[in-house]
Amino acid sequence: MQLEVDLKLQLGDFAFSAAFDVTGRQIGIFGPSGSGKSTLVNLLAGLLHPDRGRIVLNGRCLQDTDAGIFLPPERRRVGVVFQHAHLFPHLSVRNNLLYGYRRTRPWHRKLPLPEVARALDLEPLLERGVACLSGGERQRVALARALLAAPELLILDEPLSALDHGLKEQIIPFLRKALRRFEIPYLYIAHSLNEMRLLTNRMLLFKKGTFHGLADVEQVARERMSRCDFGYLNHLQLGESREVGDLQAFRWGRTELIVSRREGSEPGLFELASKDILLFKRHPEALSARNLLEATVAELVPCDGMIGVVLDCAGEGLVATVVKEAAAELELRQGSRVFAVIKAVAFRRLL
Amino acid sequence: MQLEVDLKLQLGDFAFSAAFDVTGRQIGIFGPSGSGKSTLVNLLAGLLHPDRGRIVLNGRCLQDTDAGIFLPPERRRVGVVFQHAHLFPHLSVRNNLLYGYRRTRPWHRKLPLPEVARALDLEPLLERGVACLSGGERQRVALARALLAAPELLILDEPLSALDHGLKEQIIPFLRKALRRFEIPYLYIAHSLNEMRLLTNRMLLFKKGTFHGLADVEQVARERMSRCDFGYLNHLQLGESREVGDLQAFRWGRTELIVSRREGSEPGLFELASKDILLFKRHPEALSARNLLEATVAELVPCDGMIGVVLDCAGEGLVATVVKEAAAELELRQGSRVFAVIKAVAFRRLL
Amino acid sequence: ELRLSVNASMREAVLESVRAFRNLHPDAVIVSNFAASGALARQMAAGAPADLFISANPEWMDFVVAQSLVATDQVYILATNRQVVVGSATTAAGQLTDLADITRIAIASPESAPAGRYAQQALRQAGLYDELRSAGRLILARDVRQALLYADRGEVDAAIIYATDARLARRAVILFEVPQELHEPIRYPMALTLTGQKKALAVAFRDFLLAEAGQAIFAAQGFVLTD
Amino acid sequence: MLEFAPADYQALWLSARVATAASLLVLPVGFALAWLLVFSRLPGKALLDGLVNLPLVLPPVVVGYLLLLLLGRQGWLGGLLARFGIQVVFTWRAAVIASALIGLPLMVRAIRLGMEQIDPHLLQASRTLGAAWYDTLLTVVLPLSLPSMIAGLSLAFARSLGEFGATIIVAGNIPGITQTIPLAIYDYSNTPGGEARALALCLVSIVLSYVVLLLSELALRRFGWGTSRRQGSGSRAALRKSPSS
Amino acid sequence: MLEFAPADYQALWLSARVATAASLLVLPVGFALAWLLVFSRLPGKALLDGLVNLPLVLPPVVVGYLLLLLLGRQGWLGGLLARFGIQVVFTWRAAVIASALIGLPLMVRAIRLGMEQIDPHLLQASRTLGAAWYDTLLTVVLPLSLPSMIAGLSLAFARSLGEFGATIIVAGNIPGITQTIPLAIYDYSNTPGGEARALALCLVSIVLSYVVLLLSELALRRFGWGTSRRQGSGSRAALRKSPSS
Ligand SMILES: Nc1ncnc2c1ncn2[C@@H]1O[C@H](COP(=O)(O)OP(=O)(O)OP(=O)(O)O)[C@@H](O)[C@H]1O
Ligand SMILES: Nc1ncnc2c1ncn2[C@@H]1O[C@H](COP(=O)(O)OP(=O)(O)OP(=O)(O)O)[C@@H](O)[C@H]1O
Ligand SMILES: [Mg+2]
Ligand SMILES: [Mg+2]
Repeated sequence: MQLEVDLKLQLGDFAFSAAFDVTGRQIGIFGPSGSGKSTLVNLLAGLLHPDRGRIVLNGRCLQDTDAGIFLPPERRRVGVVFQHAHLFPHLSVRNNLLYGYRRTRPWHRKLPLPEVARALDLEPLLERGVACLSGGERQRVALARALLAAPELLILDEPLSALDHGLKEQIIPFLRKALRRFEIPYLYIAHSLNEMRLLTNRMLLFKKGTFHGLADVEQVARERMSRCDFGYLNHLQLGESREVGDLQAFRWGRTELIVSRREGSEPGLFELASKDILLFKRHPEALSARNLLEATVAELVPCDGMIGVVLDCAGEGLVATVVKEAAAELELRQGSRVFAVIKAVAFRRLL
Repeated sequence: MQLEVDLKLQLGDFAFSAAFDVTGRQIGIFGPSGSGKSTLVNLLAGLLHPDRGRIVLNGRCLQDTDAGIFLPPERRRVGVVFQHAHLFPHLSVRNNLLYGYRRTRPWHRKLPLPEVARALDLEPLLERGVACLSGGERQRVALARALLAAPELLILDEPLSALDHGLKEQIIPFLRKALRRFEIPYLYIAHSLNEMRLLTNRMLLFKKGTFHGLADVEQVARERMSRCDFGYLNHLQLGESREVGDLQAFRWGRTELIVSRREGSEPGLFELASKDILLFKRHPEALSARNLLEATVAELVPCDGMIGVVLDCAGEGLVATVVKEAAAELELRQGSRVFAVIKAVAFRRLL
Repeated sequence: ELRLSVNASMREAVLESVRAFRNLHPDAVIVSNFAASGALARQMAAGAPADLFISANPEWMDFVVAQSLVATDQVYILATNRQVVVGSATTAAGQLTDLADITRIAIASPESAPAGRYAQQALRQAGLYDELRSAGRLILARDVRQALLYADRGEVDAAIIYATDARLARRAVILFEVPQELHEPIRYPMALTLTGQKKALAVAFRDFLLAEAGQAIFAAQGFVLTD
Repeated sequence: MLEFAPADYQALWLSARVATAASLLVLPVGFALAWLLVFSRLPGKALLDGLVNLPLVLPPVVVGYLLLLLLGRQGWLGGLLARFGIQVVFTWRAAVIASALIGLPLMVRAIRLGMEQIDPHLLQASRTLGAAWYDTLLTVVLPLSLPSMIAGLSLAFARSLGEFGATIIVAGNIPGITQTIPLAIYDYSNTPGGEARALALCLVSIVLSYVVLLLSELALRRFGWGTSRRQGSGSRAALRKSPSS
Repeated sequence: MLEFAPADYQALWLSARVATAASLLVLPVGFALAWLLVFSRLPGKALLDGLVNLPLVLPPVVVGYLLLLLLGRQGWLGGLLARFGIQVVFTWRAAVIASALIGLPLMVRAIRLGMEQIDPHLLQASRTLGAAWYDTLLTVVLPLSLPSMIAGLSLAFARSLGEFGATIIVAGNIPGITQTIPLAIYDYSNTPGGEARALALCLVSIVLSYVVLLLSELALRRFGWGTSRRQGSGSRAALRKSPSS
């Protein structure tokens, strides 16, 4: 997706202005509440008219106020998944799903209904009305409905923030899998940096209605690590695994990590809180934790009374957080050798 | 509060039946979705008529179908905080708050508006309309409105489940403080056992419309520990604290716990995940964790591939979870001595 | 097909005449339209089909003549009528001036109904109108039937109505007749329209109404025969 | 072009007064009936619904006739009132009552549509906060029905302005006393050459109704929590061909 | 007691036919106007609103005269139709048109109240899924307006049954051809001893309207997503004195 935007809009007191040019398949939009994210969505989708500006998507001009071009929403091929699913109450799940599909030119259609329904686990719901769906089911239907319309660009405007924690965990893997699988470029809006990290690499930053540049998601996450309750959340891509007694040993770069059997055995993305990593100066004996890694301190990042320790474990990066006293006591400095201890239960599978 | 209930009601296919007699100030109602919790609430509040039965609150008969007694909702003095605040959209925050207060006999009123508004941090909102309140604010207004009516019994029907994680954390302390402070006995409904543990000691269990007995909340929580992602969550009541360098040392029974400065310095209730406790057979040296406690294994509770280790640390109880391999390697059995290691950042203040 | 536009007050008499006429012309298709004279005239002016127009109000006949819907020489007087005063049997009134002592008197609205105009003329001649009107004792009804309704229900003590309508009274009785010299003669003009003139059936029906058989029907309904 | 006789001014003034009084009179009645129809579990609810609709179904003349039977000197209510020296028939009060009755079904329907939108949870909340049912009715249902009451008022007012059939029977057509605009128009239209003045009165009536329509739209906007609670009217744009042009 | 002349049966049958045709005719027109009033940003919206209300504000007789001017052979529409050999005035078609026009403001108001409740986000969702504005109108707005359309239908039908003033002018009062129940009642009230038969016709009219009212309630319940999406009607109980008794 190649998106070129230069827009200006005054809404009452609120002045929106954004000019950027971005290429990529998975872009985030990040900013505090009221910063104009949804305004941008409405502008891109053609639901709102800018005072001045132009939008070019993959070389196709969607809007150009100077040239008097305005493509109405239905001809933009920009799909939107709204925060509240906004399903059609008078249609069954199947007809909700087919609403966009039927209105898409046959040669644009990418996916048949059965495949999307299977991927999003909607098969048993197809003939139901939408009134009796749970929150998570509604959101999945909304997503499937947008996917089936095979948009050139899919915008997801906080699709998960209405859901509780449990449902979120249930849907994110679906979302990630579905978006990758169906190869539809997307813009993802979320308030949660973790959600963002799982679904995008770079994000457009907004503040008070103004575009503030493009940023790397990991970068921003690390900068904010101290604000999060769990410190920083490491994302580890683990490979093949083998059984080790009741546990599972996953390949991680050149070494192995022991993970509780509960997290399954397939390769995947795992989460590890920085504060779940214990550092020892010397090799500890007989302990309850299952992972003991030798590591080099690559960098020390002080933040808010704590210290983030960026470790290099046989080539793989890992961030631990320790309190200042501990850092002093362990005589941590760049290049020093430490032992990192991680319990098998500290890992959580994300995908 | 002394509540005597014997009710039967048929709603379509759904048969509700409950007979219990409970005394206490903080009782929970627990059961899966559709088990009849809200039905009980409606019956107690007089919003629903039972087919047969009686309700006696503190010796006052609210309903007795045999004797033909039915006290209408407004004369029961049973307050309800609903899941969705249900604020009156045509009234300001202040008038919402005063709605019940004005309808309460002067000698029943317990609290003046300013005090409740201060306790729930509503002072800046008083003159606003309710349309522009955030979710958390709405819920606090609903709670204050119910409190000001000084009910003899307050029922809270999942008051927090519509809120996201962050808001929940913001409101629970308010809720707990307010309910304790104003000494209003309550029935609390929640799906989350952790919410329940924070607010009640015992709970009425419901399943498929039938009352299944009274249970101890901690008991149930321990039985379910393996189902929770974090294992069991220890709740620690910590006392006075003193500064230790950049950290804070809290009194915990006969010993002290070092906690990150971020969690504040007042005494309070703290949460500690069982998997955040590392066990060592021998005293480890130079480590990043700040707490090293000597403990005796009081009990081993195997559950779902893991082992819950109930520790006795100088008289205080603590539950750690370890994988089976670790338990074997550490030669854990009842009575064995171990060292428990806890990072200062592992504690989270609840209240 | 013969289309009649007939003032509603002549409904019974015209229906009766149509029945009698059908005995002579069994194949005749006759469609009658009953409404207020003004409505009928305006309908004709707007192009609604009508072959024979019977009006209770000469003014509306003049109107259709002025609109060139009817030729002047086609206008005949079909019938005439008289005015009577009705009221409850207990009302003590034997002549118009006695109405001065009566609380409420109903007449049709002089603006919208010819009967009202005749009653107004009679009351004026008797020197009562302005007094009754300014005292608010004069109740103006939509038409004669409504004035009769008021008298019948006892809402007014007396009403000035047509003699033909007085026959419909149930409780009210005729107290006296209004002297005819106090108002214009009450006439029901009838005319064939330009289209009706060309229809033999219409001409036949018109002649039937003016002939003895037709006139007898009108007389039976209380319409005074024209000479 | 617009020439008015003194009687026309009286008719205009009377019409405005009658329509105002009728719609204000029918408001509380309509509210009560709407409440019964929406919230109560009367056994004869369907019957009541039918009864309320009667003035709409029956020709206005019949409604007027029935009113005359009821309110006339011989009617039981009229007889009762006469004992207190109150005369209704042939006064402007009769015109008000006729207009009110004719407007009633419209008022009830509008308020019902509004009441059915009220979240029943708000009523439950109010009950548990100590409000008896009549208290809830006054302090929750009533204010939340305001927008639909305003809509009902403007409907009833407009219908009043055009009411002819029932009014002329119970009130008579007495210039200066009971002759409202439609009655005056009737008089003019039954006089050859009266068209111009009838038309002038029609225009006046239209202007009057239009003013009330605008006022009610203004009031609706002021009390329109219904719309302000939502995303606002801006998003209505979704049904336009292009959002802002 | 109820005795009917053949002409009465004709009047009954004609009334039913006219009311049905009129309300079905006015349904699409009312829908279109309601749509314009709710969703469009026409410059003359307030004017249109006033225009739609006209048949309510003006006395039916005036509406009848205006229709007569329009549809008569001298009127521009009537002249046009006459060229195609279609005559409207004095036929039952004229009665349908008169009834429809009189019922129009009620239909528009009912549909508007329903349309204003539609969540605008649904319309946006539909647009982004590739539906043009007319597509959205047909596949989202239309089905979601069904309940209010049914309410409007029953209002217009009831109003039609009672329509007298406009009908007698444009359609005439021709027994068996344009004489609907209200016109027959008018005739009977001008006939000696006609009251009983007028009353009988009133009753028939009431029964007819009542059947339609019940049918519309049934249909409303079937299409009533509005209520089923909420807690259900059970919670209405909160406004009753005691919930189930
Ligand atoms: N029609 C309008 N008139 C005036 N201000 C408006 C209008 N529409 C939106 N705004 C303002 O524009 C700002 C941006 O709104 P927007 O919905 O784009 O924020 P957002 O970044 O999506 O926030 P959130 O994360 O809470 O969804 C808000 O402050 C809002 O009040
Ligand atoms: N009027 C009714 N007719 C038939 N069934 C009903 C009716 N009202 C409620 N029920 C059923 O009663 C059951 C219990 O509902 P209730 O609201 O008490 O559950 P709950 O325990 O509060 O569930 P949740 O935790 O989801 O709120 C549900 O299965 C519901 O479908
Ligand atoms: Mg937003
Ligand atoms: Mg519940």
